Amino acid sequence: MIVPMSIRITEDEIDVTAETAALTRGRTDIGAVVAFTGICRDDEDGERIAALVLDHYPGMAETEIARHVEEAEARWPLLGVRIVHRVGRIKPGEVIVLAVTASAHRRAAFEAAEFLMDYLKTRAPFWKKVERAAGTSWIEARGEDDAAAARWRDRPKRDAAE
Amino acid sequence: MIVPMSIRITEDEIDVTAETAALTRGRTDIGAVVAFTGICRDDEDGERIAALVLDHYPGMAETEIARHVEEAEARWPLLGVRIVHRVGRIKPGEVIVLAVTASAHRRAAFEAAEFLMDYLKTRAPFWKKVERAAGTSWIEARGEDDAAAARWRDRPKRDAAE
Amino acid sequence: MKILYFAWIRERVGKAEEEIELPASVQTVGDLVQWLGGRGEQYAHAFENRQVVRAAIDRIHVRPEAKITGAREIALFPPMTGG
Amino acid sequence: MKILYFAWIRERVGKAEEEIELPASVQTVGDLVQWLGGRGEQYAHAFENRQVVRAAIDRIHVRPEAKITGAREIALFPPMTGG
Repeated sequence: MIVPMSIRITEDEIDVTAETAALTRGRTDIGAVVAFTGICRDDEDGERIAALVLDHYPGMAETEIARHVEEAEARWPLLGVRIVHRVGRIKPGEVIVLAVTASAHRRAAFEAAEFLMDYLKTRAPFWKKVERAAGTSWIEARGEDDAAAARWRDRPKRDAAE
Repeated sequence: MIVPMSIRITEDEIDVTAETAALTRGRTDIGAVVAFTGICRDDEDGERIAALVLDHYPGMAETEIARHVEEAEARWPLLGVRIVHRVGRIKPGEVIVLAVTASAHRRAAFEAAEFLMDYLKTRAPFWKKVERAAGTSWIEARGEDDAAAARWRDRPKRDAAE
Repeated sequence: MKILYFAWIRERVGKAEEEIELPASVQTVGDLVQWLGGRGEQYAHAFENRQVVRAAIDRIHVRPEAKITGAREIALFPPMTGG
Repeated sequence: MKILYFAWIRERVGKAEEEIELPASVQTVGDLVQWLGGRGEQYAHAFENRQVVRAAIDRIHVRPEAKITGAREIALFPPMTGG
């Protein structure tokens, strides 16, 4: 089955509603939708920030995300996936990333969304820089994100209840 | 900390956008939002359906959901929870339930949303009846939903990475 | 005692709620379900499979062995299928 | 060979990409990173901690021991922090 998949990288603000609606419009086979929204917080390690600036590797970012979406589709019975990642300067309260998964039942939608986010955090070529009053600095990768991504590696495929 | 919590049971169509926006509006401490949407499918066990009719126990439904939201807030560092459950006649494509969780980081938001849905499925006093061309019938509880809810029971509290 | 019924138990009993004077011998939820089952054809049908009947006393889930003393309302219903 | 830099590696090197003629001795990604580190102060600073440098050949993640023969573009960058 061809699963509708949309991957987009944009400098514009992300319209969560429109993106989510696009996945379910006119469909009556979808029973569960999980929408994860990653939002720019106003602090990083307890320090106030003015903005995040996201760098990315154009071309590789899209294909790397697509590879993981295909992997998710092989693991879970999905009916749709939509990922939008913002780049450029992002202010606190604005959406950085949106990952929406749709399936007939909830478990597949939940697991696929979490899987995609774990991989986006550690394998997709994006880098975050923090703007503070005192200057700018690059965010360091977190070991716990690697651990979160690693836990999917040893799991058999199609283990989610359909 | 007081976590904004909203629980609502309604006969009207659920506005996912407005509900989700209400949770994050004006906030810059939220880094992750997970919105689960349960949607009425047009088939049940391979048979075409015309609608679902949801019965519930007014009064108990709200308090039972509130109890589980409090449990979720004790387990994960949440910054907001919003649950809307529809009752009455629901047509294919329409939203049955919306559960939105917000936290500083993604793991807590994902786990809390999944926890709440597993409990809503098995402990909240709602009952689904299916309308088909051939007549109506009540949906039977699924053993896998009980299993899904049971897996949270043995987990220590506050085990999610913050 | 106020007794509420939901879903197909309500449909089989033929009413959503009723006020019933219970005999002293009915002490637990299990006793109540058994006693109701003896109240006529519709009740017998509603409670024919006691294993699947769930109960709440004053809006809190309870097991069949729960005492009903002091209860304001008792609800009887099939396994829940919300969400 | 086209070499791309991202994030703080780009800032330290002082450019986003460059075309470089590599000596025959540079056979793997690890060789490349070591060789680049010897190209002057800015490169030395960018590649001072080789453990944290990640690489992609033609937009696919590779390990330091990956051969660079036949590559069209090689990207060097710190661990990713997207999402």
